[in-house]
Amino acid sequence: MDWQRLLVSYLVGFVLLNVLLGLMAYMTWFERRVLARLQHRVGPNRTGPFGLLQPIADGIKLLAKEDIVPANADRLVFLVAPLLSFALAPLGAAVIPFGETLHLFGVDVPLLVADINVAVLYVLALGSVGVYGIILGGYASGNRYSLLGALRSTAQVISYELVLGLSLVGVLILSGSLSLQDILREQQRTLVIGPLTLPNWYILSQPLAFALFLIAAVAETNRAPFDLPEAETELVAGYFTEYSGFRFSFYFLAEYINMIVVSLLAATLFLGGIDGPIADGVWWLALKALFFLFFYVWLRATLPRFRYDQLMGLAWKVLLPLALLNIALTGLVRLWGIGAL
Amino acid sequence: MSELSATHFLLLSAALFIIGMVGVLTRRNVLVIFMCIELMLNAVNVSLIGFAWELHQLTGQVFALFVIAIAAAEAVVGLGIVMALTRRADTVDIDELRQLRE
Amino acid sequence: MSEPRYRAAVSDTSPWDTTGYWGPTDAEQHPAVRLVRERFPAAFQEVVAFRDEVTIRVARQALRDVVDFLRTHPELRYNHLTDITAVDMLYLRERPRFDVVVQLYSIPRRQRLRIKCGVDDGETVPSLVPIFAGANWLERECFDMFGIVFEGHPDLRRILLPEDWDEGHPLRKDYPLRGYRDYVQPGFEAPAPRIRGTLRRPGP
Amino acid sequence: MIDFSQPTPVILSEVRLITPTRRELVLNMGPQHPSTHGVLRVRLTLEGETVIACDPVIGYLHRGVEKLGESHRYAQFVPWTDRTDYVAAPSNNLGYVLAVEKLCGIQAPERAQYWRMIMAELTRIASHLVWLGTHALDIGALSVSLYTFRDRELILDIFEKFCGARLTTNMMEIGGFSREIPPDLPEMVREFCRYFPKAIRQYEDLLTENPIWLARTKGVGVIEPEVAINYGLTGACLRGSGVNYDVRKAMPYLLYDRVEFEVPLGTHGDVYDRYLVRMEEMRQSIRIIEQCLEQVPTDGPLMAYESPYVIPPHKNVMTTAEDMQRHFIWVIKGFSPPKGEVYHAVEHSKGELGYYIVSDGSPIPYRLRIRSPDFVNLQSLPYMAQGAMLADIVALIGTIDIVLGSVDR
Amino acid sequence: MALSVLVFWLLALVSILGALGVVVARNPIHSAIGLVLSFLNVAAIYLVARAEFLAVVQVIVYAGAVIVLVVFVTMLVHPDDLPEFHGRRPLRVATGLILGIALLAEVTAAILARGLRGAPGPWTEETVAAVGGNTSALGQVLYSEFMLPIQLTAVLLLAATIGAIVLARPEAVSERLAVARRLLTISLAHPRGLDQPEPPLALPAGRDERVKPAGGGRPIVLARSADEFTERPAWGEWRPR
Repeated sequence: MDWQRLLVSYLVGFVLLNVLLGLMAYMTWFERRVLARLQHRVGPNRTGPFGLLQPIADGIKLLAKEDIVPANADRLVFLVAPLLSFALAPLGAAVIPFGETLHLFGVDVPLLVADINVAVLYVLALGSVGVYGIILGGYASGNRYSLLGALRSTAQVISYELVLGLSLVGVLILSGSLSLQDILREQQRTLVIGPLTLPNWYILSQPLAFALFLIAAVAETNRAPFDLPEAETELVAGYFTEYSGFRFSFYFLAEYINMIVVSLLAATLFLGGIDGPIADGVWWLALKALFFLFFYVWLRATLPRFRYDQLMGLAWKVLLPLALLNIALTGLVRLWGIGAL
Repeated sequence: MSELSATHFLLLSAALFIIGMVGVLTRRNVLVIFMCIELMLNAVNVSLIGFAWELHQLTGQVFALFVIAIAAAEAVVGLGIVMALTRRADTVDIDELRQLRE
Repeated sequence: MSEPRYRAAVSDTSPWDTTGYWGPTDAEQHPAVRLVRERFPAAFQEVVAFRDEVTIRVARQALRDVVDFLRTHPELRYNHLTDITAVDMLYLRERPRFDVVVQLYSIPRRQRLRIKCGVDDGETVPSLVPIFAGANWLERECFDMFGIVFEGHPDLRRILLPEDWDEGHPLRKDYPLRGYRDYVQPGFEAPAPRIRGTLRRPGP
Repeated sequence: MIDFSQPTPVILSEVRLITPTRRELVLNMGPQHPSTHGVLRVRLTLEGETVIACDPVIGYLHRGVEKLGESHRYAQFVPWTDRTDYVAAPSNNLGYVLAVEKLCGIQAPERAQYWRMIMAELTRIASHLVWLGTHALDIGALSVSLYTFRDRELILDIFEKFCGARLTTNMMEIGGFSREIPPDLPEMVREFCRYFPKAIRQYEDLLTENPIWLARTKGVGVIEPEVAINYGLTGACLRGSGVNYDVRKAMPYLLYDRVEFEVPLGTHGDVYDRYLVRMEEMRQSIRIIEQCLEQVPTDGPLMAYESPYVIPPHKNVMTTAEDMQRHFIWVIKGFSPPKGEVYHAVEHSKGELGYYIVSDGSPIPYRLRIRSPDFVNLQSLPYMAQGAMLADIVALIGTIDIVLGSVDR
Repeated sequence: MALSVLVFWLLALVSILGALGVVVARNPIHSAIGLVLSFLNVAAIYLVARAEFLAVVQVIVYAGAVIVLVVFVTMLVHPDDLPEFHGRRPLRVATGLILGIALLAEVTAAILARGLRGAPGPWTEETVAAVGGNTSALGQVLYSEFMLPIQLTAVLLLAATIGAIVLARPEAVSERLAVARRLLTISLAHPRGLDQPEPPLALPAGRDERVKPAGGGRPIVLARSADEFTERPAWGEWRPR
């Protein structure tokens, strides 16, 4: 029976989760070092060589901090909300193919936790349910300002999720299937146009969708120019103001896991995940994801912050029409393609 | 009852529907009533999917899709009315809002 | 030997007297003085010229009209209110006790002028807020520091000191430098009760 | 033609709206708030996202500097001046010292005046760098503040070499400078003038053409020229609206008439224009410093020793009895300037900083009033904030460039 | 195939508990959480019935948007603003419960004694897999037999969005602001106090001041002498000669 396959995918999932948590910890270190270098300073270098033990130090510090629950907070919801957003974040990585199926000890191990054929929609669904972490966190902290902060952040996440979804439709039209495995296989074909042979990565055939996806992804994870919750905490009270100690770090780390998952997704969808010029493999995926992560930090170092109405205006008035336009164009090209063949 | 068949789905759908109906009848807060209506619509979906599964037909799923679309539209307009009501109505008492009937 | 000792007479004619930034130093030829004396003969009291500065002293009630006149007259156009302060003349003269000093500047003509008016302790001064929006906080500070009430001010309350400051006005000469008592915020009189923290203190 | 006949109003800070609807949200920002530049509290009444009324509450850093002025000798008060606007201390010293010199009718020798101008212009650049750093940080650009504070260090090193202190410099004395100028200081300042234009280009690359920066600053906090004049604004807030009033040009003190420089004026009076005006002011200051360095005589007296109000030269105090006695009286009793009142203004980096001194002939000033520029400029915040977005309040506070030390005095 | 039945009953049980939570919870937010729980389990049940597309759409549309909307409204609206549909009448609550239980008994009896079975249709598991999964199968069916219903739903959704926008449009903030500003300004001569702000002074571009294009499409005017621009500020649209 398929108990064995179930066990294998559980093991792969377990390994993936631990790798992801490790990556998340060292993503904080990576960001602080790169941000420092961009700002003409050194960044953490006291704890261990090049400050490599900094994430562990932060973790312990946050563990030791007192975990305050405000008086008129809705206790149960207050405690559960950060867990919700923290738990949902790594699930997105379950659908990303990390490599061809290996044959270990006579068992073929697919380097992919779950090959469901609605993978892209699954990622979108996770995004839309992840909103509850924010909105319940804001509601449960009891004070009116963090509630308003939560509503504004949720409105931002929902409108950019729409743009994210629509920008992916272009890719889906070309690849014909929702499963990331097929999309990857589609991108591994080589395209011969005149003299140069190009890998059929979707960034080449879908540049607009790639740009839209990137912007929406940055906004979805509340990062860089769209980091309204962080500005909210300065101005009024963001949704996680009342949180402290390790509960606060759930939100904080969920943001980093979201960043990693979205970078992996972008690498797989647009840059042909494990497909590389010489030898295909998970290192290509890591390299591309690293580029996206650097892009996140680079944005944070340079760009100032959007205002709330500009941010929403950008989503509904600029990105959404562009996404619809992209879908129409890709549809036409696809039809013309089939029609012509 | 060992084999999974449409009756399972129907039983679940019935249970959800009844709970939704009771909620609509007994609760006072208009938003909870709203949620109960969503619950009843969802119960309908479950039965549609049950039949679609048993009879290997896709029409059930298509209708479920339409039900979801309509439920979303209805939620949007319903909540719009609630927002408009709360702002314009100076008093909260429902009786005054009955002028529509007279 | 030591450097030659510098021994110069105290020169009252210093380079400061001829800058011309306040208009002609001779009080009679100064356009503002001449026009104000014609326009407000009753209110006009005296003119003082020191270094290159010209100060006109007017009656208390006419302050707002004089400043409005100086602002709107095409030949004068003192349109920039630089400062409103007050001086407690307790030790320098008997009556009236305070001097409200209005500092004006004409941006087109690049010239300054100072208007003063004497105010006694209980009297009110016509506020300049309807003429200059910039006078709002300046007058609130004068009220806060000296207790001079500006009649017609839209929102006269303390600006620098806390609202519930009940010990009079600090910049008055009879207010002691250290104040009457240390200001303790209401509600924090008693020291905070010691709460046993949840963290167990290390044993003795 | 500017319409001066019409008075301009005040925006009342207390809110009395017609319909006390529940949806207004009264919000307290500060006093301990990362982007209110010290202890400023702003009481905002919000309608959703739009600000209906804004009432800045100040006084948290009020130390009664003017009351202290009335119980210290003239020379003892100088350290107090650099603690009012702790970001641009030498300019404060300069303002006070010039006012006292005007009262006593003395003038510093030419070499001292040139060095005072150089120090004043360096302070202007340092203060603008602090402004740029915090202003950009409030709007979200994290890195700019790191670069501006790195360049400000160079200026602080110059101050340290000149007077031993980086922030509370206390360098100006009545009559000039009592200590000799360090020999390698001119070279250090020249080196800074060569380096700084390249640094300004770095900030401009980051901000001036940045579309998000434009979106956050263009059309925000617009002040029409008549309103700016009527609020009594000075400095970049006034010049941002296009009105040409710079104390260095309008009433040249020290030797500003021998130096050739231009006054930048904005054309739309919004946050972006004030940003451009201040960036241009930094460049003009570099020009002034370079011209001063060329024109400054390399030797000559630094102190107006001939005047009785000034501390006698140290060598003479040690050698001649008469100067020692004069030094003793100067230190213990203090010099007593003539009776009278004096107002002298200086173009501080925040605006027109004026000192109004009433003297009754005694060695202690009878009344010492500091006209601080940001106290008056801050009054325009409610005017600008009305109708603005909540996130803009931070930009508006940044564009007025306030330091609470000089607002609260 | 006992596994799928076991899984089905587990999910069904949790979704019924969630539904009960919706009805019983005092705080509307808690009932919203119960609703989300119930919907997620129903989505899982769709997966058991191999309707993946439906499951994901249910999660995105229902759990992700509709309930978030409901939670939005519950938070934005003051509880005592909400119109209540019927007062505290225990009689009504009792009748609702009894009616519910009676109906439940009837319906379960009808379901169990279900006689007629429809004719099995063409879409067995194999044909669905051949076409390429549930989504593409649905796609083909949708866009072949159900073209008209799709257009209808599209029009309906459009109408719903327009309706929502019109309903939820807040009272124009600008009107409230103009009223507030007019009331608060003491003397009415203030240009912003009046309704129509005066147009900026158009400046002759003929002056020869050095106009330095400073960036962002905006020039900085450099006044050389102290007397320029004191009479007329460098204001308004300024095009260098």
